[in-house]
Amino acid sequence: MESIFSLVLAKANYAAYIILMMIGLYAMIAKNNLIKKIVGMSIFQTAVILFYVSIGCKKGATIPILRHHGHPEPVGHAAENAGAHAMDAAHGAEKVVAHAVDAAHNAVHVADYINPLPHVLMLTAIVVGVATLGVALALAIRVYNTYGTLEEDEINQQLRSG
Amino acid sequence: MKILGKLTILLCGVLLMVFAMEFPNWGDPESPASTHLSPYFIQHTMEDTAVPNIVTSVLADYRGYDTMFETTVILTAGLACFLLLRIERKKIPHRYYRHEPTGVTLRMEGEKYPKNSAVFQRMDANWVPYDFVISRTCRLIIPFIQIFALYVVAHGHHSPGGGFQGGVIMGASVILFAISHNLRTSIKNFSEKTAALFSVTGVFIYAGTGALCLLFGEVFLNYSALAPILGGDRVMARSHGILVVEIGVAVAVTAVMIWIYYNLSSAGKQDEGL
Amino acid sequence: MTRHLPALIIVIPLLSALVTSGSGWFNQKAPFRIAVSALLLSLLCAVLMLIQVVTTGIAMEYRMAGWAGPMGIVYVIDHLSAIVLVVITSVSCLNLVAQRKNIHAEFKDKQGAFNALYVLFTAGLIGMTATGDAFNLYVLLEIVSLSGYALIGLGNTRAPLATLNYLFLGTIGATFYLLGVGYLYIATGTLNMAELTTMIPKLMDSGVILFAFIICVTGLFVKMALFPVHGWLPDAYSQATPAAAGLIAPLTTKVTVYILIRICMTVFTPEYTFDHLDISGFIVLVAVVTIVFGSLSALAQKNVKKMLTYIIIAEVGYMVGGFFLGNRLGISGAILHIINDAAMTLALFLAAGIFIWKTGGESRSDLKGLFAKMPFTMAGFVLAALSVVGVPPTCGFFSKWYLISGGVQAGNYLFVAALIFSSLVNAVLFFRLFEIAYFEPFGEDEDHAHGHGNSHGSHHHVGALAIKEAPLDMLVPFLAACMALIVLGLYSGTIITNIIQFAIPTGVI
Amino acid sequence: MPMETVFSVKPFLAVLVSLIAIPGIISSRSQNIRESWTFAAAGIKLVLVLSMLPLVLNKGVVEYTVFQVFPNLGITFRVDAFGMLFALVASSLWIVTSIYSIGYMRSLDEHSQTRYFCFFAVALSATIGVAFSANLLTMYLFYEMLSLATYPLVTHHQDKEARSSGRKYLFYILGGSIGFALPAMLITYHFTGTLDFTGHGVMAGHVTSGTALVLSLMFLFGFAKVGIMPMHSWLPAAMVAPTPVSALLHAVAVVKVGAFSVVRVFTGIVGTGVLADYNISLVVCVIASFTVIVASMIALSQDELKRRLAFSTIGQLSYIVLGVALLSKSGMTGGMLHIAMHAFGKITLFFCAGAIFCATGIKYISKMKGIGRRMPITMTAFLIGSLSVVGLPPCGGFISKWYLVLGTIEAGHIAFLFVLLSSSFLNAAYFFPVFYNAFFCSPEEMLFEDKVNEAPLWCVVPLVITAGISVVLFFYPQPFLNLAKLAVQNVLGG
Repeated sequence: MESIFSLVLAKANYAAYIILMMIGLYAMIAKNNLIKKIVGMSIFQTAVILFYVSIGCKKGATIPILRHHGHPEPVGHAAENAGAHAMDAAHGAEKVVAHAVDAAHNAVHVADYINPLPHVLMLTAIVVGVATLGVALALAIRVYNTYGTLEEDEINQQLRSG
Repeated sequence: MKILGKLTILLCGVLLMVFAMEFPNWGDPESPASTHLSPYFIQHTMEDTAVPNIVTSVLADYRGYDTMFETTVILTAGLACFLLLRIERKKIPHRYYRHEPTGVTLRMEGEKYPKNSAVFQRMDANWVPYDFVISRTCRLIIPFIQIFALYVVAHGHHSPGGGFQGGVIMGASVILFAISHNLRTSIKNFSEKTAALFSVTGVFIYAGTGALCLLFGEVFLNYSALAPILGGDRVMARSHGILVVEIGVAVAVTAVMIWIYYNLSSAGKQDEGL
Repeated sequence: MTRHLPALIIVIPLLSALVTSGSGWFNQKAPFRIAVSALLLSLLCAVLMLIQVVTTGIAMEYRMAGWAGPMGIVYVIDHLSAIVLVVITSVSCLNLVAQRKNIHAEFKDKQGAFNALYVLFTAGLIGMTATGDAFNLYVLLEIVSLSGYALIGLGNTRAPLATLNYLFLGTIGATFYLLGVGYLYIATGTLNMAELTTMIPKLMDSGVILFAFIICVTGLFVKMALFPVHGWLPDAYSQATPAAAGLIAPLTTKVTVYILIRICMTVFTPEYTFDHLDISGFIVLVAVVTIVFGSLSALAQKNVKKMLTYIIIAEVGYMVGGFFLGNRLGISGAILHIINDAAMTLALFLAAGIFIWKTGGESRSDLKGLFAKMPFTMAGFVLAALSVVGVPPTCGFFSKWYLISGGVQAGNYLFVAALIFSSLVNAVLFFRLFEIAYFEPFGEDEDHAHGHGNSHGSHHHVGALAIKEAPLDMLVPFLAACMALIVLGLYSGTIITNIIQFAIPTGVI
Repeated sequence: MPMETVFSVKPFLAVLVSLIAIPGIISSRSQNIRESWTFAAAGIKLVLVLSMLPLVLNKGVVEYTVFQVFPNLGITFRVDAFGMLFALVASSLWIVTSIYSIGYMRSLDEHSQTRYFCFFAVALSATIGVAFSANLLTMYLFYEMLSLATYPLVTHHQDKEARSSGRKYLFYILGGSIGFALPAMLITYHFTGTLDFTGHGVMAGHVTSGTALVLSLMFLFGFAKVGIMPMHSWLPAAMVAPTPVSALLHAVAVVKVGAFSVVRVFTGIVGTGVLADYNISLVVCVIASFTVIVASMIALSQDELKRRLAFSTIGQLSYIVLGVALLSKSGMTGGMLHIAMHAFGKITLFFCAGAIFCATGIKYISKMKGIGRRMPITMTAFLIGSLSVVGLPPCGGFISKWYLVLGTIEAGHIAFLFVLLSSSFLNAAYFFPVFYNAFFCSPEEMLFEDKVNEAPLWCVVPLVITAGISVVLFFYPQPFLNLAKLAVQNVLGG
């Protein structure tokens, strides 16, 4: 019993996103009011954002901003090497691990920083969510102008009788 | 419908949960996501781009191409709202203005209005009075919000922030102005055409920077090609390039936010509003 | 310069969309011109790339921002994407030219916004086709969706509601895809398609990969309107203005099918999709249901545009079913049908646009007497219809040929029967229209026409015989599209042997 | 036996020439210019076909591939004896029919004549295309093209009756070709990997007996233009067309394309070996015999002349199928020869029907009493045509029927001999009353006054020509007979 509990706790982030997502999906399917549906859609999208961001999480790590950047040496050092590095940017995937060992002297510990990639991706997803929301609201206004209501059953009634 | 919906939802939820059990634990440092690609970014951001904020460097450089389209998505939303909602304002044959000190009402033909608008007050049914305290307070705060927005944009290299965040704050400040006064005043200060042109310009700064790299013989968006213009070596050029595109993003986001607000709040009439 | 083609093909429309949108505030003629020239340049890039890929036989790779492989975003132009790019750019360009008058009439002083969204939509499709990054695909998918909502939502009074429903389902589809990509990312740690291909064989038995597959494919099914999640398509497409419908109807579903093929073959390998998973049979069954349902629903429609939209649904069934047959013939047929169906749908919707332009109505009875009135338009329409029915030498016949052969080879006679059935229904559908256009004299009421039914004299009056063709700038692109149907048909052997054959992994027999 | 194969563009040109004439027909300013385009195309077509005749008679073959649409399958033309036989019939009769069309259409002042001549040209292109096709795909292509091109011709009057007939026409023809022939073709391609017509068929060794039977029947019913029952009822319906259309298309082009296709597929794709080994031929013979007898009986009961002719055609087409399915040398020769002989006879009859309609406006046999006195030339031609169709000397029809009868004996199926003979009696029974009534009726029964005269010259000349050819073919059947014999040689060997 305890093991199941700890298992669920260890995956709590997934449970959270799934519950949130299902709430959104339910609102989109079952709600009658178009604005409520749009709200549901937002929740639905936000759930995925939560999911992604939780992937990036790493125990014992902090936000992905390097702490020692104020120090002149690493920057200068990096700047010297940078020309070469920027040029052969074509590191293969397998080289990445090698670099992790190789660049240990840079004093940047991978374990100290959380994974930045999901954050970047989610910035995009947030923007997409906002954009979709905007367009959805614009359409809802058009619907309201046409039918004078945002309740779906009333609109359907008008469509059937009209 | 509701029962069916609930059943579907329940089924989906259980299914998702079952498969989620195979996922690595929350915060597991050994998960593929944390071990495969992210170490590269964490370790190389300084030597590649000289930007300590890894999110910024990934956002605007490694995956800068994505971000360009992200900005385009915003612009698309702005265009979409405009296209869907905007209605041409009916030409109003004449308007009435009251001269505040004397109480005399004037009738003005066409779109002309008295220049000295502090003394003249337009009269029409749609006009919404706004509260003196709120409007003055907001006028007081707004400059600080805007300065903070600029800070967020400019300091995105070293702290959480960047074009999107700064742009949204900047946009919010204008929207706050529109709310605290009214839409008409806001449009008088920052017209729809300006908003539209700024949003295009913002994206153009981004895409244009990328295209400039093409002209310099490098691949699209490779800012290191811009070293001759931006100064510094190729790595610093990347850092500067990131700043340039972040500014573009900020301009675009600010303008689109305002543009969408104008259209949504007035249902496209761009006259009165909230 | 050739090196930069994969970037130019999308950067040119993107930049020009910005200029277009800006110029709309100053001039109402410039946006159209800029848009057309940008699309022409894009088409040129696509053709050049196709030539290069075919002659060298090597896929072109382009590293955006100079970052390779999994770190950055790469564009990959291989045989498959090159041909689809040509299709996208040419359809988009042709439709825009053909719809000039429509656009001017519909969007009087929103030329800038409309043309910009039009070009952005095309750019998004181009990007979706060319990208080698699973997440970048999502971003571009959203650009396509958002601009699509705007273009469709501008139709008649019912359009906003239909579009809102489309938006809800489209968002669910896209978000499912995003979630699937997230699952892939959790399991592999990468977003690059090429790297995913190498990693997935090691993770064949992983439940996460399985679920990622299911979610991705489900999301795409929603986006391409496969039965039973097709509901949004007929309403949305039939309410759109002709200019928008002529762009969106031929391309959206087809490019989504392309994405499906790309995801199944490049990301999840064919071994995984066809051999490891045991769902092909089920999906073909769903496709069969889609075909039958689409055809029967089309039969029930009185509105010409709505009828066409149901045909689109049936055609989606063709492609999905053909692909999931899992053999070389079926997949070739599906890919060939992407090309052919784009051309056919374009021709049909252009024809519908001309009818609406000339008669003002879009129901079946508005076609009365058009054979006498617009012989050239109707000739083109007949050609397009025959292509949909699958009569040689039009292109529809040849893709159907491969699809049916694939079905026979896979022993899936249900799919074969569905295709034959759909062809027959299409024949009925279109000949019903032809009968109206051929037998019922122009501009007479129903009962009045019947009264004159048997006398030859009624055909001699001036109104019925005077030819009043559509304006030339509508007619010429339309006829070009119709000619393309024949050319594509006659050269389908060349397309298969030189392009599509290389687009299918050698492992697929 | 090595055959000389010549690669030449001529077959393609022969197909194309009438298509090329279409822009000319459309853009012509006057009727005469328009008709001269038609004649020019028809003449060039005949010359092109004739120019290949000597080579074919010397057992040569002309080949030309236009498009390679599949790796081992293209749109390819191949002229051999059988194809030449059919092309010769079709292209020579086009000229005659064109003359007749002018007379008919102008005297009745039909509308949309330009459209009529256009689609006529397309139909002829398609017919020659079928005749010269080298594989099933090419044949299918032109077969469909013919179906569609004839639709506006059949429904030329654009009235209610034409509409329902046109619907029936397309339902059977397109339904058959898409529903049966197309899948059969694809399945054949799947099993054999080729669709080329060869001397001995391509199915042998690739399919089981059940599959072969099903495929053969799918082809037989799929090519519905051959009018095998129960796929026949489009043919009487299609008689609403103007008579020249009925004449050329429903005595020559359309129905014969059906018969030609079936014969071609049976010999070139299924193969005589397979037909014989799996007893498919017997099944086909029985179906064809049934059609022969039943169609003749129905013809007896028809009062409208064109409908009677239509049912007669249905019966006669099955002769061709029957003859080929007998698989004996004479039977096949007779079947193939019947394509030509029946064409000349039946077109004469249709021309006569049209001429009567032109001159008097009468369609029904019961109202034609005494018409022979007023229109002697027409009715004499009608007699000759009838004789040819019934199969009596001195007409060409006798020769083909003679070979058919020989074929049944050769094949050892005496039952089919009786089918042929009884059918001939029935043929006689439904044709001779027409003729008898026209000439031999008492003056008080005569329904025509003096003012009725022969149809216009443009109408009469063609029917005299075709009647004349029917007679000539009895005495000099060599060109067609040789071609048919050559074709049989290709199929059966030896």
